[in-house]
Amino acid sequence: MSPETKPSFLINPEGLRIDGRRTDEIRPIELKVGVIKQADGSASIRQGKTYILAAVYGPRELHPRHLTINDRAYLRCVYRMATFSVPDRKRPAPSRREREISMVIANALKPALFLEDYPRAVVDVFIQVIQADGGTRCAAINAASLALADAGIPMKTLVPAVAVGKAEGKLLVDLGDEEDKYGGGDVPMAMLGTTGEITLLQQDGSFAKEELVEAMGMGVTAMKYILELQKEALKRAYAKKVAIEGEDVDEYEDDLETDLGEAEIAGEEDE
Amino acid sequence: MSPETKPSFLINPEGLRIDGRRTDEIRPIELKVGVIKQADGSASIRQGKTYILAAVYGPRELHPRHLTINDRAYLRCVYRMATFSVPDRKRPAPSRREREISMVIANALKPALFLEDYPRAVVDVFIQVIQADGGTRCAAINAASLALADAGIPMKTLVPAVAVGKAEGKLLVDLGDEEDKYGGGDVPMAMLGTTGEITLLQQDGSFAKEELVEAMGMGVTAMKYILELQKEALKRAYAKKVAIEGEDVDEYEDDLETDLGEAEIAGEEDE
Amino acid sequence: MSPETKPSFLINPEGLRIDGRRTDEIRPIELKVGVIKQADGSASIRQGKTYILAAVYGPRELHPRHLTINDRAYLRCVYRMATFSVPDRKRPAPSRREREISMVIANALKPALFLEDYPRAVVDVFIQVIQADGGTRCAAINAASLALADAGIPMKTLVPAVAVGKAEGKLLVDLGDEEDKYGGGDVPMAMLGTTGEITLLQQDGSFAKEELVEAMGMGVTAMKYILELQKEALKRAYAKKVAIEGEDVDEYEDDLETDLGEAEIAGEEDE
Amino acid sequence: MGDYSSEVISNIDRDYIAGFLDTGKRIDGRAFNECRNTEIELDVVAAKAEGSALVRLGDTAVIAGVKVLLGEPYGDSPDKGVMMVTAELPPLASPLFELGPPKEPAIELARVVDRGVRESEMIDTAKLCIEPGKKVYMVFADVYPLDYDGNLIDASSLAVAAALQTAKFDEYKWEDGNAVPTGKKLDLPIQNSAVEVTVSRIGRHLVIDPSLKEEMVQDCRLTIAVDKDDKLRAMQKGGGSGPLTLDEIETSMTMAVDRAQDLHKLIKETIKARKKK
Amino acid sequence: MGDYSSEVISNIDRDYIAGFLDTGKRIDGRAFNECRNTEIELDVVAAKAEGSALVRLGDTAVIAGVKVLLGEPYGDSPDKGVMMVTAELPPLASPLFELGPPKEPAIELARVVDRGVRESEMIDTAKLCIEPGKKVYMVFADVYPLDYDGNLIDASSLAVAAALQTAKFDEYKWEDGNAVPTGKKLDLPIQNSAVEVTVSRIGRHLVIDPSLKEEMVQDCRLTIAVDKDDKLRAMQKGGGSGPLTLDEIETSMTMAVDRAQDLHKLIKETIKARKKK
Amino acid sequence: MGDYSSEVISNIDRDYIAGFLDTGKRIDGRAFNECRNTEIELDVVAAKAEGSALVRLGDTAVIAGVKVLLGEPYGDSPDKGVMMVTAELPPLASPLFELGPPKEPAIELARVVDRGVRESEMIDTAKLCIEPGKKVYMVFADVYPLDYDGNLIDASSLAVAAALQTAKFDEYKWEDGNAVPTGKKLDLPIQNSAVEVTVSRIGRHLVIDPSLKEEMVQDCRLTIAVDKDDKLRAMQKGGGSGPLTLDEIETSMTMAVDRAQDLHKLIKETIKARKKK
Repeated sequence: MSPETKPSFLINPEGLRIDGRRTDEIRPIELKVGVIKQADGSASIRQGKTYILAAVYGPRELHPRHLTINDRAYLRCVYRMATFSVPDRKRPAPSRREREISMVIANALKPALFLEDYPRAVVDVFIQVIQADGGTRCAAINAASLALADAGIPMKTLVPAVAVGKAEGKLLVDLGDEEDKYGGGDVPMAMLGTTGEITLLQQDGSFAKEELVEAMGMGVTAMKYILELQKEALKRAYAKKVAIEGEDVDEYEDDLETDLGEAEIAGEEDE
Repeated sequence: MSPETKPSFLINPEGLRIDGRRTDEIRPIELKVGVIKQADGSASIRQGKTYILAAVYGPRELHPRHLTINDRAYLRCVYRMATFSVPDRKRPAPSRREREISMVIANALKPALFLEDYPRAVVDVFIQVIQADGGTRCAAINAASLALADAGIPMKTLVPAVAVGKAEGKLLVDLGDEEDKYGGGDVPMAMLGTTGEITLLQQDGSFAKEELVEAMGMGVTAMKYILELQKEALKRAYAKKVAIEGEDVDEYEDDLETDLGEAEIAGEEDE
Repeated sequence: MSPETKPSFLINPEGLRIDGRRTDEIRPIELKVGVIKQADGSASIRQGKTYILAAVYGPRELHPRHLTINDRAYLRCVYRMATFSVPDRKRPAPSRREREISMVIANALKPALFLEDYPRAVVDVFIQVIQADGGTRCAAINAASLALADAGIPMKTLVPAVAVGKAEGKLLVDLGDEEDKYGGGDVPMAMLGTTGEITLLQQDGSFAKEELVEAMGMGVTAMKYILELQKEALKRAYAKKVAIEGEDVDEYEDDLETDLGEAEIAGEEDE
Repeated sequence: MGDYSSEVISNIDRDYIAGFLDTGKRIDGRAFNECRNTEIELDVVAAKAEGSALVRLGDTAVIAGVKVLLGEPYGDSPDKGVMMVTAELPPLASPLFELGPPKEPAIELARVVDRGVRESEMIDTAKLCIEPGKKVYMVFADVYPLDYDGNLIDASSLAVAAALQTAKFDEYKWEDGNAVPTGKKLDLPIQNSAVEVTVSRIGRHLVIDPSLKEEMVQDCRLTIAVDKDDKLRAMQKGGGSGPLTLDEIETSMTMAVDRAQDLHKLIKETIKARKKK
Repeated sequence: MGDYSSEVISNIDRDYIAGFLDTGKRIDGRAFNECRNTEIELDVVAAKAEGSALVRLGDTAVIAGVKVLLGEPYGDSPDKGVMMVTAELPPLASPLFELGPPKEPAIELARVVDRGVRESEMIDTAKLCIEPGKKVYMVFADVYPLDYDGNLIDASSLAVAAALQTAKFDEYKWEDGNAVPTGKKLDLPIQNSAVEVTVSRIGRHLVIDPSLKEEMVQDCRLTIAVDKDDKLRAMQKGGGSGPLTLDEIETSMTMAVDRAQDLHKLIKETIKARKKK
Repeated sequence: MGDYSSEVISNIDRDYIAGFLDTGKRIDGRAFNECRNTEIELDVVAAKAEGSALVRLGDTAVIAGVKVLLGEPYGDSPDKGVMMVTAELPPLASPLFELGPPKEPAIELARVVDRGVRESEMIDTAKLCIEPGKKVYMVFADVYPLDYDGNLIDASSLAVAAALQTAKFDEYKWEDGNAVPTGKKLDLPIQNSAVEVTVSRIGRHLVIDPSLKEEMVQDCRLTIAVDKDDKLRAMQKGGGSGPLTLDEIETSMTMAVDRAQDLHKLIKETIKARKKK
């Protein structure tokens, strides 16, 4: 609840950002898979000071029943912020912002899933923001994507996400909290890892059309990098599991490639 | 949100009211039928500055199911005021006042309908007050009655409604906003067009018994007049429809009479 | 809404309490059975200035259905305080405190009942605090227990309850309002009349272990006395009923003993 | 409140009760214009509520409690106190009442009783102001039915009137921007009294003070608030959608005015008896 | 809002509409970049709202009303007024809308329209301060769809822009710790204008201003808020989870900028015509 | 919290676990009075929360975050700050938790943990006053279970104690009718510490720190808050309706006091280790 103050600059004379990053540099990202024992799948992400957990439950029976969809599973995403995750205490009841973000996250993830494999079921993606320091909806997608994979939900691809934006006339990748608040625009994006198609796109601030197109291009580059981080995190988790079970790690890696490859093909047929 | 001021008089020395009306004169009423394309039936009313829309949906399947009535349709009336329809901004959630008015409107309309024709179904009457300037529950009934007819719901009769009241010792018909607020009593009424029986009756203020009986008499006279306006509005709407379809207008008029006639008979058997 | 003031002492130099009681003395208790005609069973209690009504409905069909338990009846307890029962006006919506107390009361009563006799049904215990002057959850249990018996719900035993506590270093039985507020601890308890086992136990304040054990012992003594009051109240009620119906009172008394005896045996098998 | 009929009462019951009325009798033996035994017990929540009353109307029992709080005035009446009636229909009082937030029948009960108090100007809210625009007394009269055998409105209206007219509350004065207690107790500024009387239409018969069974088969009810001077202060047609003729309305008014005189007398005597104690 | 498709539209409808588009036609005969007839009616709630506008977009009709209240500023911006857009989806306007508290589609509608107003800095909230930290103007623009035949966002955004830009409200000044009315009327401090334009993707086709039937079969929509200087002020991908290529996004932007110029002109002319009256 | 049993656990599981206990063993190999591995991680929300701690109790994980806000004191304690514990049971943490507003188990968790803090007078709320009657510090300790393998109360109580005892917040002072920040950071006025210890009764066996499987078959649990001086500060019998004998209660108390000493030590050492960093 400290009184906040606007920083005197967001880009310093050397062209570096308030936390020392280059304009096209993302924050350090730490991804962990399998962090919640009770969940069918789970992952955590620390992206700068943003800290988020995602848990997946399902496919399982859906309550209340009237939400059931006959020809596929219902993907229910719930994005919630802890009361203490923001400077002022957030009220415990879900805000309209949280409900909107839950919806756009569901839309961002859906095209990556074979929901038609589980008609009438629900796949629950629960996201808890523990500390919010900018880019939470994108970080949430990065983690949720891993949690879905960890839960063994059939996927066409992973879904990386990042927010691009602008401050003091410069286009920036992976906005931090101050850049979001005091900068000139925020463009959260997510894409299908395989095809690069955009599944989340929002914007605020002020951009000329060309400028926004350029920013989205920077976002795609960053998301490709994040996709690699996601794959590595999955491999680490699997390696650990497999090591415990005494099997060969490389085999899994092949399987993953194969699986995602198949997914792609299926995905194209499907779209 | 202008600070309101009480007018210095409600009846001027010539016996005319604040908007120039005689004590027994209703405000200009404009009724339109078929104003909402998506609805099964609809109507709008402008009564003075009061402006209200009514839409009817159904008979249709009722959710939630436990509200189902086995031997007739459930008439669900929902009266809601737009936040901007009143001097102060109304809170968006339904108020206790809105819920009570919804209930009395349903009671006012029910005796005019053959709800037993549609067991287990619902007939929805949705009323939106766009601008509230006195007499909204009566104006709403005037419009809802037309919307029900427009939706083709079998009716025994139309239901006209009006508020009578008192100011500075004089009995008044069709109270305006200031007359309601600063006057000495408000008596909203509705009646069955065919039998003149009263289906809505509320009162506030202070009346001797005889005075109230006299006021109600004035109300009945006004409602008879409003009934004619309702019939004309229906005819206009039908004429338009028929004209478009290239048929004869007069035929409908006959049909309407016949229908309402039959309804009356059925109604009497039924009561 | 009078501004409250802390009394200058809770135990006077003679060792008597603010209302003149000895430390181990309970307040005057008036128990009445059959006070709500519409209920299947009911009772009222006046314990000092605390005044509470309890009504029992059921066993009956349970709505909503998803709460149904397959192998026994659902015991639904609802403890509510009237808005005017406390110094400040209580908000009408159920508070978290009321919901917690409802839960602990259900737990306190359940072991006394043969809920397995009525699978899939509900037994409703509705408790209304009319005036709260300390010890309401215990008084509520005292009354609810009688209301259950009055409703003819099969019971293993009655459930007496009392709060013990501490003020100015002395252990006290049946705390009044000021003793609860300004004293040094409050320990509400309930027990099975037959076995003396504890079914409700909460505590606040500060107690050494030994002290708390001693206090609980005093509570058990008081509850044994309250149990007798409960039995008498039941007999009085039955006598009245029977007198009206022209039968012999003593017979019932035998029946009661027998019933409770059987219940005990069954209870032991069951626990 | 007459809104439960379809769930519970069959057409047979309806025909039975209506047929009885055709022969000039009510099922509990009362005359059409005869009310059930009516009792007021004052100060049933004496230790916590500023005023309280328990009313019994036959087997119907209702308790009303009055709380007087400090609060800010409404923006459009900065120099007036606030008076409000609320009601619940606690499931304790009837198998017909349900758990959960107040539904339409509870809202109607509260609003109709409130209207009787408000429109009769029973309380002079101008005298409930401590400091204009800053602090006023807020008077809450909260109604809890305890046993529901019909005609909650009349029982509640009577309980609220009795509780308000016997309430005592702490006086506050305005000092240095704060409301501080003076240590004195005040009566509410009572300037009128109104009671509500309900008449049911069953078939073409009008009966006063309907019992639960009568409510369940009624076509509608008309409730009329009558003040000390026989003035009508509020009306509410409810309890079903059956229509009323103007004649039926006029007859109901006459029945209500007669009954109200008895009730005003009962309040007066009950308060007088209490003072003697 | 494109979230109702599964309930209502079969695959046959989807194939039919998409097949039509493959041949270069829309089911109502429009070109892919052609909008429906667009009308603004001002001052439809002249007697009670500070500003109001009814927008018709084909058979879609939306009303927006502006209320200006006094309130306290937020703690983190003590010298700024408050601007907020809310929306309901009243069941009056469509068989697809349900009773009850606002659900996700209503929340998204409000938030997307709000974002267009907020991010374009249409209103200079710094000029809505009466006394820093104490009292500011609070501007509510509340949206009520009246007839829903698709593309509520664009209709609502236009109605809100028109209502805000024509609102008049009472001036208050700060005197002795109170806000007092000066008797003067003020315009809102308008410093920009933005309108939202929605493009639907159906199959691989992009169509502007989708009708209800098109929304029901769309893969997704992209809404873009464009200000007077052709700057993009807000975007929202929604209305389904179909992904978009970067090319499709760029094309949508171009369509939106073109359409926005027409809409800005329409607002301007509508306001000019009103002044003449 | 032991309230999920009927939904998930069959009688066979119950018999299996209880039978194991009869032979003196717990299913995870612990002794009856042996707790699971207990860890406290401090400052897990260092950038946003005034204090925070993550507690692991075996596979159970709970995070507690402390926020310190400014607010108005309650009317009945104008010179005291406010301290409140809240809890959710987020569906993220267990397949047994449901979406929606807090239900009884979440309410009980919050209230029982709150009672431990409050009744032990852990925080001296008299020192949380900035200006009597006007402005005080409001301390919220909010609990989020992250992984639920039983015994949330003990894990939550420990996390709250650790988070409160390490929180730092901005000092404010009262100047000209406003609270203004001094730029200084304060510790909370800690004057005691209490931790809660839960003992489950399964059959006639008492086991400490029940795992989820044990909770699911337990007859009831008894939670006891013990302060630094071995005083009992709060108790709660819950987690089922099985009754307890006085002997069982006394034994549980002894087990709790022993365990509490370890936990107090753990808190102390964790805080000491942090200071060194």
